[in-house]
Parts: sequence; C-alpha cells; structure tokens
Amino acid sequence: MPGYLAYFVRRLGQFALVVFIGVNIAFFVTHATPIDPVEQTISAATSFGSTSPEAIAQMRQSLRELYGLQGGLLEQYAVFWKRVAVFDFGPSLSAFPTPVSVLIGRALPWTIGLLFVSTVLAWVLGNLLGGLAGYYRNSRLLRLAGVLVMGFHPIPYYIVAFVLLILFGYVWPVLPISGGSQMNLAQGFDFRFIVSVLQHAILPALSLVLVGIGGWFMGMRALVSNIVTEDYVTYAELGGVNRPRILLSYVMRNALAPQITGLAMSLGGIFNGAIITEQVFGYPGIGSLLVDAVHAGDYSLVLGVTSVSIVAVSAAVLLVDLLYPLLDPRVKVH
Amino acid sequence: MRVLRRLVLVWLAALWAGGAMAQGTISDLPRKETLIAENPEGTIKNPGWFNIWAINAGGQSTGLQQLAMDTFWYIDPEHGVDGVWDNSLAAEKPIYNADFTEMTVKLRQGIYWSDGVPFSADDVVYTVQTHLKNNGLRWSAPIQVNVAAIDSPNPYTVVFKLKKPNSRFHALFTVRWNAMWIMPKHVFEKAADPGKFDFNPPVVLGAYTLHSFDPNGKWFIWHRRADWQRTTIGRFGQPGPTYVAYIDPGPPDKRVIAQMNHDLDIIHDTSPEGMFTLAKQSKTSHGWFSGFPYAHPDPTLPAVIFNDQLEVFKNRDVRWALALLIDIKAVSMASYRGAATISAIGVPPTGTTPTYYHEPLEAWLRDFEIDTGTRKFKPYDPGTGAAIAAMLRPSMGDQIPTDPAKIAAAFGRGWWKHDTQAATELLQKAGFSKRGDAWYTPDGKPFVIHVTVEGDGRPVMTRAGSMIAQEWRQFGIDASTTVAQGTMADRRAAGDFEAMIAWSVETWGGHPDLSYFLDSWHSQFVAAPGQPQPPRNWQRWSNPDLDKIIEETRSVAFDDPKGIELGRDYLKLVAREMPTIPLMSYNVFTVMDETYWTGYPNAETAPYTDPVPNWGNTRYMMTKLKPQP
Amino acid sequence: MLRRNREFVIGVTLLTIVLAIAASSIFAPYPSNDTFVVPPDVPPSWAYPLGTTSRGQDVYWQLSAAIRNTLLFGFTVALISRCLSLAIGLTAGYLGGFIDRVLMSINDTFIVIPLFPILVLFYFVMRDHMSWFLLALVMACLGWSYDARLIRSVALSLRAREFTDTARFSGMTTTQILLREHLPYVLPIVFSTTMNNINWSIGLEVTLSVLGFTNIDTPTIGVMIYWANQHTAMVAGIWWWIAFPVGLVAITFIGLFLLAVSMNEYIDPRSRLSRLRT
Amino acid sequence: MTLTIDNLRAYYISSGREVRAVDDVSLTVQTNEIYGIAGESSSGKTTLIKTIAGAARPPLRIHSGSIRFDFPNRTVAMQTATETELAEIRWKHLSYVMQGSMNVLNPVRRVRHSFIDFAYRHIGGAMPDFFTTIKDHLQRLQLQPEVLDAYPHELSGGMRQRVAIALATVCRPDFIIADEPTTALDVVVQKSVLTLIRDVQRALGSSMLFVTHDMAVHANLCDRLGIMYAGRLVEEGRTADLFRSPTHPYTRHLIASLPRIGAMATAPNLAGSPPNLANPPPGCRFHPRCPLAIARCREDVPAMVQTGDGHRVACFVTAP
Repeated sequence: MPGYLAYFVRRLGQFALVVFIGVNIAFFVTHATPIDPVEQTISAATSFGSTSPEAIAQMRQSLRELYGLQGGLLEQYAVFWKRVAVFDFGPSLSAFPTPVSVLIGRALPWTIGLLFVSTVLAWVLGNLLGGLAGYYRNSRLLRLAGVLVMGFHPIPYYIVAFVLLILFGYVWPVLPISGGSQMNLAQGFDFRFIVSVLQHAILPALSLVLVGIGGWFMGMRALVSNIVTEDYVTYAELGGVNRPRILLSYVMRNALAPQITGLAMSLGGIFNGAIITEQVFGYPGIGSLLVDAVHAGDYSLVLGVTSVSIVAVSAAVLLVDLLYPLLDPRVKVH
Repeated sequence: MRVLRRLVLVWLAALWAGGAMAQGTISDLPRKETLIAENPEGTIKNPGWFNIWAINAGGQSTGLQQLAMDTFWYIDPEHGVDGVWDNSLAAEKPIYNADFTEMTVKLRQGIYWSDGVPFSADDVVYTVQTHLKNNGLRWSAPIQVNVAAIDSPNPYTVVFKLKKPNSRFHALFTVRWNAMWIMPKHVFEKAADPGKFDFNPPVVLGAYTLHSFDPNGKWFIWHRRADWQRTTIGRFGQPGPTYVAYIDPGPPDKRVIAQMNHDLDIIHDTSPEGMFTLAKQSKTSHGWFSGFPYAHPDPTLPAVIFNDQLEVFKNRDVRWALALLIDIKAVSMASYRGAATISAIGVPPTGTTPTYYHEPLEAWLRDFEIDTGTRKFKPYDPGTGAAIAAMLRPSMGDQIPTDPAKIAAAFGRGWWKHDTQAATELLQKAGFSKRGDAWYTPDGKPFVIHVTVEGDGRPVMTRAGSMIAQEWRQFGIDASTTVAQGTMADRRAAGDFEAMIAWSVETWGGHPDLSYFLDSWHSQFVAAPGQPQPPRNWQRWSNPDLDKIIEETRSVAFDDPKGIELGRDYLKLVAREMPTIPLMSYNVFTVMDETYWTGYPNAETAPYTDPVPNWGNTRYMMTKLKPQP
Repeated sequence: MLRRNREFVIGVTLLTIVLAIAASSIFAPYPSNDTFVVPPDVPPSWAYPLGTTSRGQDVYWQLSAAIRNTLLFGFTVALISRCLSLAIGLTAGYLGGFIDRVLMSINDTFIVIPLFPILVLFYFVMRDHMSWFLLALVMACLGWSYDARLIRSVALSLRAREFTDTARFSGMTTTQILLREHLPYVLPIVFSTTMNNINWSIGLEVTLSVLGFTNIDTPTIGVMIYWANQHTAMVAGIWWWIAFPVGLVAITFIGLFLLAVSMNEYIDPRSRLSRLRT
Repeated sequence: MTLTIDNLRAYYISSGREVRAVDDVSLTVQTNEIYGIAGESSSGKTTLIKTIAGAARPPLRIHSGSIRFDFPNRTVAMQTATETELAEIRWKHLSYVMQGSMNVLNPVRRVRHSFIDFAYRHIGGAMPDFFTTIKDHLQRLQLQPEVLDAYPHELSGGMRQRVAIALATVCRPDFIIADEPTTALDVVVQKSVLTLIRDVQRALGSSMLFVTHDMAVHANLCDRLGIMYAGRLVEEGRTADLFRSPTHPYTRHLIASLPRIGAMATAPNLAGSPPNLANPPPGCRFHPRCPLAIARCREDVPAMVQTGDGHRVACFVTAP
C-alpha cells in the first residue's frame, strides 16, 4: 500500500496548508476591523436603560479585561493560535459570556446536514442524469431534462432560493419557509422531530440541489461522451454485455473518479451557496450565524465561524480526495 | 428511461406529502389559547441565558422583560390601564426627604415568586447590594454612582441613602420600555458569580413562567402561572392568553406572510407597504390607528443629528440652512408613504406631550423669526401636517381623517418651510460660496455631507436619510448615504459620523417630565472629540443656557408643573440653535391580528397601553386580551 | 463553424439584448439614484413599460443603469482575474517542477477556501471606503484559482509540443515563448473562462448587495432587489419591481453561460466530433 | 460452421459525403479454418471486420450485400439481426479479439469482473463452479489464476493480450474474429501469442478470421488468405499457393516486400499511395499504381475469376 500512504500524506499536507492560509487571512482581516467590540457592547447595553454617564467609564474598563482584548496584535495572534488548536474562540461578544464554540456547535450540525444531503443528492442525480444523457444521446426526454437542469445552473443561489420562497411560502403556502423545525417540538431523535426537520429542509435543499445538478450533469455528460469511444466500452458492447450494466459499471464507473475531484473542488462554492440559502430561509445554520455576527459587529464569533468553515470545508475536501484512489486504482502507482 | 420517469414520480409524491403534512406552526399547543408575538431582537444567540442582570448576555424582549420581570413602578407611554402611573411592586409613589438625598419605598404585600417563596424587602436589598459589589452587571454603574447605602427597617419597606441629591433617582426603577428589575434573593444567593449564572429556568415575579424555548434561539414560550392572582397584574384580572410565544419570524415580507397565514398575532414592525397590504388584504389585521397612518408613534424623536464638534456644523446658520432645504412632505412620503407624525420642535408628538408642549408653542412658533443676514424670515409653516393629509386623500380616500384635531394627532402640526432662497442667504452669511452648481465651505473645500443610516435594521429611517441626502444633493451639496448596519450604535457613540438619522430625544410618553433625555444633555457629559460619548447627547452640543435649564430641573420635584415651564424654555432654545433637525415621531407599524384574540389596545377606543410587543409595559395588554369566541 | 452551433447563437442574441438595455441607460431622463421622480407603484403600462417602484423610480431606466453597473463590475473582476490566472497558469504550466508545485498548492488553497465569509469580512472592515473598484479588486484576487488550473493544463500540453522546443532552441526567452507561442492557443480557453468568471462575480455581487453588504447608493441588480425587499415589494404586490431585474439577470447568466459552453466545445475537438456523429 | 459474405457494401455517410470503405466483397470461411485478411492500412479491412461483427455504428452503414453465419444449431444474417439475437450469439458463438487489446479490459475493475460480465450468462451455474471452469481454461492457456484478482494496469502488455484471448475463447465460440491482435506487441511476445492462438483454435476447432497487415504472421498461421485493396478483395486462395505463386500484381508486391534473410537488394518500392476511398479511381482501383495496367483496367471493374483449386483473382492481365 505504499502508493496510497504517499497519496494520503500529500493530501494531508495540502489540507494543513489550506487551513493555515485560510485561518490567517480570517484573523488579520477580523483584527483590522475598525469596530471596537467594547464600545459595541456598552452602547447596546445602555441605549435603552437610563444609565448615568460617569458609570460608563467603569463598565468600559471591566469589559476590556473580560473580552481578552489586552496586548498588541502579535500577542493576540499568539493567544489566538493557541485557542484555534483547541477550537476555543473565547466568549462571543454579542452573546456574552457564551463561548463561540458552543454557538457554532449548535449551528454546525444544521449546516452539515443541509449541505451533506443536498450535495450528495445533487451529485448523484446530476451524475445519473448526465450519464444517461451522455449514453443515450438522442433521447428527447433526457435532452429536455438537460436543458432544464442547465438552465438553473448559472442562476445564483440567492435568486433561486428567493423564487422558491415566494412560490412555496406565499403563492402556494404549503411548505415551511423559515426555521429548522416546528416550534415547541423538543429536539431529539423521535419520529415527529425528524419529519419536521425534513419538512423544513425541503426548500433550502431544493434550491441547493436545483443549482448544483446542472454542473454535475454537464461534467458527466462530457466525460461519458468521451468514454463511450474507449476500447473497453466498444469491446463490452461486442461482448454482448447488457447495456445498463455497460452504462453503470463501464462508462459511469470510469467517470466517477474525475467527478470526485470535481466535487472536492466545488465544495467551497457549495458552502457559499448554503450560507446564502440559510439566510433566505432563516435556517439555523452557521450561515445565518455568520451574517448575524457581522451585523452585530461580534468579531470573535465572526472569526470563529470563518475559521470553522475553512477547516470544515477543507476537511470535507480531504475526505473526498481520499475517496479518489478507491475509485481509480491506477492512481496508486504514479 | 424508465429510471427517469420513476424518479419524477417519486419527487412529485414527496412534494405532495410535504404539503399534506404541513403541520401547524406550534405542535401540541392549543392555538386558540396561544398568543404569538414577534421579538424584534430576532434570533437570540444564547437562548438558554435568562440572567437579564448580566450585560446583554441573552435576549431581553423574548417575553422575559415583558411577562416575567417586575419592579417598583410603571409609567405608561399612552394613557395607562388606570392612569399613567402604576405602582407595581411598590405600594405607593417614591417618598423623598426634603433635599432629595433619601428615597423610601413601601412594598406591596401578598406577592409571591413563581416557586412559591414570598417577595419581600430582602430581595430588593440583595439586588441593590449585588449591583454595588459587582461591576459587570447591567445596572451596577448607576447604582454604584447614586446609592450610598440601602437598608430595610421592616420586611415591606426599603430606604435608599443617595450619595448626591437626585429628585429623579426613582426613574431607575420606573419601567419605560425597561427598568432595573428585582432579583430573587433565594435563587441568586446559591450562584457563585451573578455575572456568570444563567438563571435557567428563571424564577419570576411576573404572571408567566418559562414553558419552553428553542435551543437555536428562534422562539420562546411562556405559560400563565396558576397562582397569577399573587402577582402585581393580578389586580387587573386574569391575563387572557394561557401561552404567549415570542418568535423570530424573519425579514419584513415573511412577517406579513406569517400574519396573512394567521401564524403571527402581533407584528412588532414592518415596512409601510407591508402595513398597507395587510390593511387592504387581511380583514382581521389592525394597526394602532384604525385608519391611516395606522402606526403607533413611539415616544422617541428621529432627527438629523449633526456632529456639532465638526468645524462645518459649528455655525447654527449652516444647520438652519440645511433644515430649510428639507421638504418634510417628500421625506414623509419616501419613508412612511405619508404615515408619519411630523414635529418641528425637540419633543416627540406622542402620548400626552402634544397637549403639554406642541399646542402651547404653536403661537410662539408662528411669529418666530430668524435673521438670514439679508432679511428677517419666519421659517414656521403651521399647515404642513394638513398639507400631507390633503396630498394623500386622493389615493387613500376615506382612510384620511378630515377633522383638524385628528389630522394634528395623526400627521402632526407644522414644520419649517422648504425655502432654498433663505437657505442660500444663510449659507452665504456663514461664508459658504457657490461655484457652478456646487457649494464650497468658507475654506474653499467642496461642501460634502455623508448621511449615516442604519440599513435594513430600520428600513424607514434608511429611506428618510436617502431622501434628505437627495434634497441636499439637488441643492448642490455633495451629499450621499452610508449604511452603518451593526456598527450604528458604535459609530453614534464614537462620533464617527457627519450627519446621522437617529434619535437623541426620548420622553416618558405619558408623563410631561423631559429629564429622561434632557438630563444627559448637560455640558458636563459632552465627551472630547474622538472620545466615546455617553448616551443621548449624540450631537455633542453644549450651551450655557441649556445647562441652567437642566440644573434647575434637577432641583424641582418630578410632578412639579415648574418642570413643564422649563421644558418649554428648552424647546425655544433648541428651535433657535437647531443643534439637531427634529423630523417626526418613530412610528412603529405594530399590526395585530384579531383571528384568535380580541381586546388589543388602539388609539380610538382602547388607548390603555402601547401595543409594541417588546415594551415592558405590554404585560398590561395581557390582562385585556380575551380569546375570540 | 460557430455560426452553426446553436448554443453560441442563442448566447449571442441574449447578450445583445442585455447590452442594448445597458447601453440605453445613457438616455435616462433622470439621475439613476434619485427617488420620487415618477409616481410610485404604477403597474407596467404604456407610460411606464416596466412599471415604477415604490421609491418613485421608473423600473426600466433603473434597470438599464443597474445592468450597466453590474456588467461593468463583472467585466472588471473578470479582466483583473484573467491577468492573474493567465500569469500563474502559464508560468506554472510552462516552468513546471518546484515552482509549479508551489503555485498549484497555493492555487488549490484558494479553490477550497469558502470565499463568501472573507468577502463579507472585507466589506465589514472597509465600510465607507469600500468602493466598487476595491470590491472588484478583492474578488479578482480571490477568483483566479479555478481558471489558473485550466490554463496550466493547456500550457502543459503545449510545452510537450515540438514547436516549444524549437522556439526555445532559437533563443527565445520564457516570457517571449509564453506570449508569442502559447498565448494564441490559450486565448479561446481564456474567453470561455472569462464568461464563467463574469457569471461568478455577478452572482457574488448580487448576493452581497441583496444582503446590504455593498454601497446601496449606486444602482446594481443586487441593490435594486435590496431596495425592493426594503419595501416588501413582493408581498405588497409590486411584483414587477423584482420580476424584471431577476429575469434580466437570469438572461444575462444563461447568455454568458451558453457562450462559455459553446466556446468550450469549439476548442475541444473530440466533443466537436461527437457533435458530428449525432 | 461457415461464414458466407455475398457482395457486401458498407459505406461511411456523413453530411452528404460517401466513403466506400467496403465495396462488393464476397468470401466464405469453413469450419476449423483460419482465414487471413491482408492489406495496407485504410484498405477497408478493419471496416469489413466491424460490419461482420455487427458493430457498425453511424456514420458507417451496411449499404447492401449479406453476412451469414451458419452456426451448428442456428443461422444468423448479421445485416438484419436484432439486438436480442446478437446478444444471444455474442461470445457464445461469435467472439472477438480487438486490435488495441492494451485496454479492452475495464481499467477500474479487477479482471475477474470482465469474465463475469462476458461469460457468466452463457456458462451459468454457481459462482464457485463458474470460476473453476475459468481457472481450468486459464491453466490450459498457461495463465496463473491469480491474474483474475489483478487490475488490468498491473499486467504487462503481453499478459493482457493473453487474458483477452482467454476471455474470447472461454465460451468455446464457433467463430473468432481477431483484428490485429499482435500488432502492438514486441516480436518475442508476438511469437508466443500467435502460438497460443493457433493451439486454442486447434483445441476448439472453431473458425477464425485473422486480420493483419503483417504477411509473415499470415504465412505461419492462416490456412487461407484474402488480399484487400481499396475496399475490394483482389486475390484469395490457400496461403501456401499465394506465397508460392502470387498472381495479382499487388499480391506479388506484398510478397516481394517481405524481408528475406541474406537478401541484399532493397525491396522494390511501389509508386503512389493507396487511393482516397471518398472518390476512388474508376475500373480496377489498383491501376494507377499497377505496373501491368492496360486500358481496360481503367474502365471496367475486374471480377473474381477462379484460377485454380480455390484460388481466385480479380485482374484482367494476370487472370487466365
């Protein structure tokens, strides 16, 4: 297995590099923010209550220590890396003293669930349809499906999500248009909660899938139309192997490997789509958490969510990359 | 191809099944006994935190401050259930000594915490002492500055000894949106550090206890206590709703959709267009006014707030010129589609303020003159409010009142004339010059103004700001809007703006006393440029005459009519100096759906409190609400 | 060859419509960000072909200015990022070896990193000084990686061809080889990636503006939808305020997309052959 | 078991142009006989094989003529056979060894799966028994059973070819078509593969159609030989007769150009190059390059004439 180990180490190196660069960008950008979080907290706390002015100075001093804003940028950078290693981004400023990791921990499963389901669905459907369209070239139904699916692909996630919101939330109000599950339903693995979660995930997942399928469809169709001319496919046809088996285990099986790399490379983009879709449907994932954090000027939460997204996306990419050798045995050799 | 056909069929079946099983909004709660209201704080990031005394830790208007918390007194922004002032935990009004250095409070008896422990002076003493000892709590600053000591001669009396004379110290315990709430001693004692104690589930004095809440912070449900008679609103009868849910329904258009589907009984605020759609299409939806402008005027006064420390705005002639360039009719149309209650003077035209201030000052305003450098000019146009009403009558028809008093209450009285000639003269008097079609400051630089607006946090204010910038731009000033979003509060405090659409004037609403905001305008609190400005005097304007008025008010008792006299002097001073340009009251489009509930407050028949759901005073509304038969 | 390619023809027609609307913005009778210049909420009629907004603006003239700004923005981002992806792609492909590995690992980083949070951070940090050009510059610096890899693969195949060796033996420097020899081969690829990149940047612009993360004074498609949401246009029944910008931007996307796809097929001989066979 | 082809015409038709790759070819292959087909590249021999194997995909279409397989218990006319009919005879009666056998096996699956896909539906039985038959068959072809668990890229070129041949012969088909099976191999491996093909053919007694441009391979393998030129059969007969007395000038040239050990003169070169089949020369298509061409060769198409026991040639000058 030496080939696979070498491959694994190389991909791990790449993963580490991505995380390092990404988290660094996030840190320096957030720390260059002109918003002073302490001022933010004070004015939010006193904007309604009738607090007399001298008391404010006292509060400002105590908050500075509480938020750990002491020391210069470099000092905070060193402290920051110690924290990232253990996923502790300190207390969230807009929801003090709850730690950022708790907030992210609560929101992350929703995003991972939504992303995982819609990406897999889009990938499988897109590849299946693309494979069929590539193999049975002159079937009108497939060509129609192709045009439909490719029509959606270039349209940005926001617009598709918005149209779906209007269609199923307002014109024909049959699907829930906000929230992760029905109100007053205890979270747990009982049947009613799961059904409610699925129901609330239909629209966000649908908009992600509609946009995603087109990409995979075209990728697979192009690959299939090339593979069909390969010797092992014509030989299988000459061998009288039945056509569905040829399509599945000869044609599409060979197209899976490049599509897996395609999946790895597009996870970043799909993540962006999820953030926006969550925002439109009020889905309680880290997308809505990030946008709220930015509005509230809560920079430790913004830093936390961005770093976690970078680590999560690159981890997903690493996992997908590791699938590649399983799908294409040839890769181990070179 | 068979594969594809089967796929399509499965997909349609799933969609249809999704539809058929569309569950109601709340599972296993009787919709008829549940009131659903919007919490404008949106998604609460740490929903499990109910310790309202820790600095902005969790949500406040999740129903916590409206239904669960309680304190000595309430002042109603409208007319009040029986009178503006209500003694809640206190049995009577605050008793001050001669020189206002001691305040005694007699407590109401027979009030019990939700866990059955009786409420007594020990809770009050514990609350105040905790705030004295800890810095990081919400009200520790004002308590530490004002309170020297507190003791309780008997279980139902507490005496505050103040460090300095302060005739308005009781305001700290008087609810106008919120106030300093009383902590349960027997619960907080056990917590090591009150700042780190999440107080979940909360033990409360109010008539509702926590039923359940969403770990993602989208909704909070409260349940009426069986022993509601043993709470301070028990006097007014049983609160109608058995359950009250405060939810985050999402952006304005989703709120309108939710109410159209009868999933949201009270909308906190939405865009004017949303309000008009509901008024037209949903028979059961009503605003504060039954007709136009529907919205409830909050006792706050949005205005164009200049940073008066900037060189360009130091001269009052420049501020007056900019005021005369504003056509308030266009601003009202752009922001509220006309549904605005305008005010030329420095107090919001809401609650009882018009009777104490707007009416008496009309005469003075009519013959008020300013010197434009070339002539004496009477800037006040008394008929502006009526003009707006006339402008809307063709499109809105009978929804626009015709009776002048009603028009004055709904649209406001007069405003400053829109007179570009007078503005030109004022600017030239101040040394500004016009080359081509652009204005230049005395030192030759182009006259640039960035109008800071909040963005979609307050859409109505954003639209007003962009219209004002446009009117200044059409005159030749390089004006544009910048969106502050989450940074609004911070930039306002830091003085990091040139002109801003916000408010530095807030009153009790029901009570004529202006100290609620005026006290903080004293020059002692004005921060140096670049330093953060403590609340309310965001324009950083100081004036010796104003200081005299404030100091005199401090030495006058809260209900003394002399306070009103001083208030009118303040209004005349700010009219002359124009430190900020008052625009209109902050009209909140609170919309109430009568499908499941009746007895909502409204301007005409039941002005007993204001319906805006995030106000502490809305607990009184609960006692008036009855399920639809 | 391209004339007969159906996608190309449709793509071109769609884009000409869009460009015509954008060009017509010159004749707009009112400045594009002035409000209440026409009666608000008028449905599409002879006087106002696309109706008017609740802010008293004519939807057609607002749309023409919006699509012009959005296209201008998309084009600037694509232009800058092309330079980056060409430079990095060609050098990595041509020089190979250690440089190639370093460039490509950095390249893969940018492909993987989710860009939206970073862009939101930039807006959040820059606030008032965030001009459209600065946003375009930032997006270009984040959006070159996908195409750099494509261009590198073309450069790799070119390097293996003989004429590169002959050029090198005849004493041409690396940059000369890249510019004079490789560029003509790479241009069709660059054209199709430009189309995709414009799509990508317009998509991001619309998304950022709709969330209010850009300067809401200059009209673009995203800002137009932002203001429509501010006035809850959809619920208030002013459907034309949202339908036309969404429709027009969808046409732009599909047009650009078809151009990119048709150009891809024109470049890749094998897919042209498969077109022959059907 | 015989294969009879009568006046077969197969053309490539695309956007109005017609390439007459196979133009009126007739031949028969008897049981237990290896019939070789020789000719330069673009002589139409690969197109002929494709049509015979029923693999003609647009733009290649059978214009006219017939291809009839008489298997022991059924007859199949390839030009009219239905998909199901083809599926039944494929690999059971008719199998195929392809030209570029380097990657005829599915690169991402183990060799074992190819055997299952191609042969299981004909051999059937429980999987373990099926694999014992396979392993015996491999043994007979001196192939270790472990080869089944390998991926194609893990085998050498020669090994992959042997596996392809094993695969083609595992169902003991009546007729095997081999299209340049040894071209891509080096000489040493080529020798062992050719002997393998001959032994298997002898063992199964199946007929074989062997296509290659390499006359030496034809010499030591095929029983009878057909020479193709520009889409037409120009000469046909027993291999020994053709090598001893080639009649058609083109055949003579092919035999003469074979390198002989010790021969010093360089092989004679033929003027010109094979015609473009889009617009072939009129009459006998070889006449532009034929040293013996006479006027008639340019007008009429020479028919195949019997010149001896099973020896036919299409030439006005050399045919008796």
